[in-house]
Amino acid sequence: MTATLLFVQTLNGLQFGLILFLIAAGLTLVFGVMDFINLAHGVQYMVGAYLVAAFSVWTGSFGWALLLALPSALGFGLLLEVLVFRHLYDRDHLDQVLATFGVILFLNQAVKFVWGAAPLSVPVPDLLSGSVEIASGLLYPVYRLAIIAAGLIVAALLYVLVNHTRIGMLVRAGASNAAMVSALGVNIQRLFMIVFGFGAMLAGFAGAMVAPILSVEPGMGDNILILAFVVIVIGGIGSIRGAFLAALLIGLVDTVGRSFAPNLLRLFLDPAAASQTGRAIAPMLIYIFMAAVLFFRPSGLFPVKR
Amino acid sequence: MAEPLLELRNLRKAYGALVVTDDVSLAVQPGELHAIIGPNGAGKTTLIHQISGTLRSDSGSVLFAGQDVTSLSMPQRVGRGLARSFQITSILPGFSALENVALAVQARSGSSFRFFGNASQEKALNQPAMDCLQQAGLGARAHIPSGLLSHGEKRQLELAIGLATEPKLLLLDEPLAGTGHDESQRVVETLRRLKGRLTIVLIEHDMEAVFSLADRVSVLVYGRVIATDTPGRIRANPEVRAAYLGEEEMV
Amino acid sequence: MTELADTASAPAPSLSTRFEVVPIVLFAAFAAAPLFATYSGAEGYVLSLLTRVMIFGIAAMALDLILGYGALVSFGHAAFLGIGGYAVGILATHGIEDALIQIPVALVASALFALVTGAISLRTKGVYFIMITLAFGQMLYFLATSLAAYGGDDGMTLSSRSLVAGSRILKSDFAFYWMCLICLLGAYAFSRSVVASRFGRVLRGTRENAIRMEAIGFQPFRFQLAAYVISGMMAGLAGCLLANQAEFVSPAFMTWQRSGELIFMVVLGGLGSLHGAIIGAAAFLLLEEFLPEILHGVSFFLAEETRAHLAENWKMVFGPLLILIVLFVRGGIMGLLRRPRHG
Amino acid sequence: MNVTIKTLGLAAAVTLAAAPAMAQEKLKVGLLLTLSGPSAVLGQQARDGFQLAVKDLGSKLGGRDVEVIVVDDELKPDVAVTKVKGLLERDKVDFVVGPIFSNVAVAVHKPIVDANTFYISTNAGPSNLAGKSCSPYFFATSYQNDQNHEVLGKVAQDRGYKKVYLLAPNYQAGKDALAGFKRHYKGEVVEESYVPLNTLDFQSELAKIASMQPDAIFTFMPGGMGVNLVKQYRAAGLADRIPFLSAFTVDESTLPAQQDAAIGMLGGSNWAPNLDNPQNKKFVAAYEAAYNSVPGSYSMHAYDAALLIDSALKSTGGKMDNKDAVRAAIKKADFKSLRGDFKFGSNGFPVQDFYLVKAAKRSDGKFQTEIVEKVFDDYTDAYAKECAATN
Repeated sequence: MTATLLFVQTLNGLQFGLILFLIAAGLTLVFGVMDFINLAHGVQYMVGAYLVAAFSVWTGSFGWALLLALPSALGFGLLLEVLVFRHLYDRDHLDQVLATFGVILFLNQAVKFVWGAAPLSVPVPDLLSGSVEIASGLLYPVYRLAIIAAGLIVAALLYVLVNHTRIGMLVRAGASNAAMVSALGVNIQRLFMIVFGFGAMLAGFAGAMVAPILSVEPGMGDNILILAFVVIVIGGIGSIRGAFLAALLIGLVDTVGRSFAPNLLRLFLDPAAASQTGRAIAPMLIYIFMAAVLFFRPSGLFPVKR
Repeated sequence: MAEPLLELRNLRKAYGALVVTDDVSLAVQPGELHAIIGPNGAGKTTLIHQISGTLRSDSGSVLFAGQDVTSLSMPQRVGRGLARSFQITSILPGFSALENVALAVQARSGSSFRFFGNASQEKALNQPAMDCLQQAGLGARAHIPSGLLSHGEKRQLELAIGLATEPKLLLLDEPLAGTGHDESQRVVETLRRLKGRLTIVLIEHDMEAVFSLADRVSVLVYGRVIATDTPGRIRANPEVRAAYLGEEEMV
Repeated sequence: MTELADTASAPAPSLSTRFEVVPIVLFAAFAAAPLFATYSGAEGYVLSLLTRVMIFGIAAMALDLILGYGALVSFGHAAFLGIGGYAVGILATHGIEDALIQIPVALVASALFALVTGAISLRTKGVYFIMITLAFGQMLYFLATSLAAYGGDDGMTLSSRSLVAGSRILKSDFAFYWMCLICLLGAYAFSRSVVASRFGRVLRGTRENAIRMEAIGFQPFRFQLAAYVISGMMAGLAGCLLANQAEFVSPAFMTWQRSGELIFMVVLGGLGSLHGAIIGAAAFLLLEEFLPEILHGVSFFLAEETRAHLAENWKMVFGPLLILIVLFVRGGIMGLLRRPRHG
Repeated sequence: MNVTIKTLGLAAAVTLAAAPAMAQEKLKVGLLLTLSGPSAVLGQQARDGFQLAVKDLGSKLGGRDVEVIVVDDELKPDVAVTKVKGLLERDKVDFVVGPIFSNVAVAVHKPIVDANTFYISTNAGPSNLAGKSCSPYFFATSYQNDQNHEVLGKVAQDRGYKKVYLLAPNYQAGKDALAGFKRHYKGEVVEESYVPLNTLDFQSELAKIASMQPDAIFTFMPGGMGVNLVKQYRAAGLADRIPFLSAFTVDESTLPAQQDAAIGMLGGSNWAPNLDNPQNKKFVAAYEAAYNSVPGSYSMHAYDAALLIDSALKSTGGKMDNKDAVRAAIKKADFKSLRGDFKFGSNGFPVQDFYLVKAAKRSDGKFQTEIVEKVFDDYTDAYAKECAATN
């Protein structure tokens, strides 16, 4: 395997990791600040993708569709908050899991009801279609670079927002001690709504960004939800910094591990056995990685002090 | 003087730059009621955590009954007769008062890896538990779910649980905290009854109670023991008076 | 100890010998069902459905033992269904078809898996525990999909149900039904005993306040681990039965969704009530089976096409139903049953 | 609560079981298909195809009124087993038609044939059902799973590709697919790459493909995976440089999402919407009018299954009681298949022609696969000789 290939795979891992981060950021905040397990976070990602698909048919432009999809995703998140989630904050985690699972069942079926079971398509915007040549014969799609850029920009914005604004201060304080924040006379209900809506919008944004490269279909949020949970648990619940690092690590472990695990194993095993073992191990890698992290750091990489 | 039951040698605990207990050395004699007092933030609760094994010490050692127990976990120390109560009431609220105590008895009598037989019907557990409840003055409330007990009763229950572990030494972390006047009287009476029958280390803010109960008093200030002596001499100690100045009135 | 501990509202089991209506009615219904099944004229179907209910009842009860009584939320419990199922399937392909060998092998394998993964998982708490058990469940799932010799992702069909001491008695749906009922009763009686025993009391105490338990001299880890192993073995037994019920084993037995469903069964039935777990399993499976028809039935006033549409999209009703149950029925179905008595 | 629900359930069971007494003449067909989850679209195609045929036949099969009972297997084999037992014993169906997925097919095979009920697969054709575990009650109107892959292997061999890159999801069907491809392809396989099931992103494999520069790639990526792969393959600029051979990856169920990205990509099939015969033209037009989408082979197989049942019952005079007679009538396959030539082999699988197909955009803006050339004529699957059943 050449160095260029390794480089390309690293880019791929980075891109996958950043998408995971967009989803995980909202999840970890909602979890950290409100102590609320939101299984329905994955369907908000799906809803983002469906919204952009619907709007791009309507407007004929990905840019406009994205602009419309973001506030819609925000509005949708707030709607869910008012209808369902608000009534669950003071419940125990299991109640939250059960009720938000109900939301998943409903929405997965609802998008099928509205848009049909067949996957939908969103064309890559013309401006960002095509590829750049990284090395001779190795092309890399521009749109993927755009995803990486967008992910990094959002991460930077989040960093500023969380570390250098009043609301960010409240969020951080809320993650380590929610009771204290409400004792300060902050309208905790409104803070929750803001965090929630913001998280939903980020997930929707991630869904919208991947719509042109992945198929938009019912249930697309379910597997990514599990990965997002893996990310926030590795990172330490409530920690944006942890989520960022963990998302990139998971992205890299999954992408790079998948393509290089068989090659590595070939050093110890004969090729047939290596490829067979590699195949068996590849999908387990991220779970092995998570179990290992939790074994040494039972509260994740960046535990938030409680 | 007899060999001390509990001996602390140079215990230290720090959180980063904040040193909470520093070079604490102390000897508790068998049978005495040894009180540890000190202003807020002096490190009293941390010290109890270190003695009981809830917290690991950074350095120093804890000797109990002549043996080094520094590296033992809390349950292991309990097994050797070093029991504790908690400053913030720590009971099993869903269990009846009797069951709270019976569990402690169970910990001391036979294996708990028994999967058959109704534990709540075991006379061998319930009888001693009832005795402990009576000693703590809670006999009449044995079958009330402990979460429904009054605050003072919960403190008494903590004492009963501590007793049921058949300790050689009982560490009591502010047993009077948050109790009303009558309730605190009842707890003090219970302590007075227990005194002499087992060794007690008492951390307490209520100076009246401390000075009426204690055989000896150690004063902890900023993580250091500045004096250990009889209640009378401690009261007269100028250093102690200085440390408490403005903090609260010495009795 | 876990974040769930302080809010989990599972009541201590009733330790009096009070006459208990719910479990008696429940088991009487299971015992009477075969008669009804014969009468219905679709006995194989009715028995098969109820057998499934009982098998998942065992699995849900196993989970309830650690979840309801130990506040340990295992999100990988379907792995044990898989271990039980694969023990039957793999042994059967090698000619060992007797349940008297298969079940002990399944129990030992489940116990070993629980011992190793439990010892690692119990280092963590709360949500971290949920996720690490999920991780182990997923590892086993992917391992099963890579077992090409045993059907890989497609799974494998059993040539017949297990033998019992060389006899083909389980070939009859009735015999198999009774065997499952006996297993369910046995598991229920054993779990009741465990919960009330010295061991169970320590486990329940640990759920309420682990620090207090340490302060009176218990090491919670050992009890939680033992409970995890017991629970895993019970779920492994359910896996053996499930393989025999479907006469089929596949990795689909141990998807994370299946683990989630087990949690829902427990919560739906009411946390910390063993027969509640069985009732939760029954409610979940019967809703899954009949909700389409119920919807079709109650919408008789609509056009046939709309009714078919409604029945096909039954999950759009099932989802909100779950939400409503959580919002308005505290303590699951058992909470609903208990309410009148309390007041 | 439990008791109430159970009684309700049992009551429903009793009522439904009693139903045949009132309408004895109705023929009952159970459709077992995946109708929920990401793969629901395949099940819907099959359901719509079958129901369209029933409608075209005047709501009668073989002269008898017909009741079609549709159940969702949820793609869970153990759930499917229970549902099938419901169809067999509660609804007392005469035929079970379906399913889409092989793991479901394998799981429900035993209960259906044990109940001496005819089982007609409209898609899944796992090798053991074609070979060792074949049964006189099992017929397929589709194909054996390997056959579409064999088409591409033959094409790769005939076109003289020297180096081929193989890509499949890491599960049994994926492994079978690559094995099927290699049955006729004898050139070099530069890499056999397996990705986890439900992989979303193939960028890492595409990078490898680009660096290895094979003469062609062959892949099996059903459903959403196929949509992703095709779009990403196109975006990576590989589509114009390295031929894309695939099976179950570019078809009418995925083309609405792949759209332009898939144009020109090659697949193997036993049929395509533009296959030139009158019955097919009528079918495609009627399907598009009724469901507003282009039918895929899933609906074609289901449509044919209905025609098959119709023809068999016509031959027995609508009677089901003599199973041997029904079987003999089915074996004759006396109907005009949408794919033209059709007959059954000894194992109950079709002996039929296979084509190389290509994704194309029609003048009305919709996408479909179109026939490029016939690759196999009257082709029998590789497992038929292992079948011992006297079918």
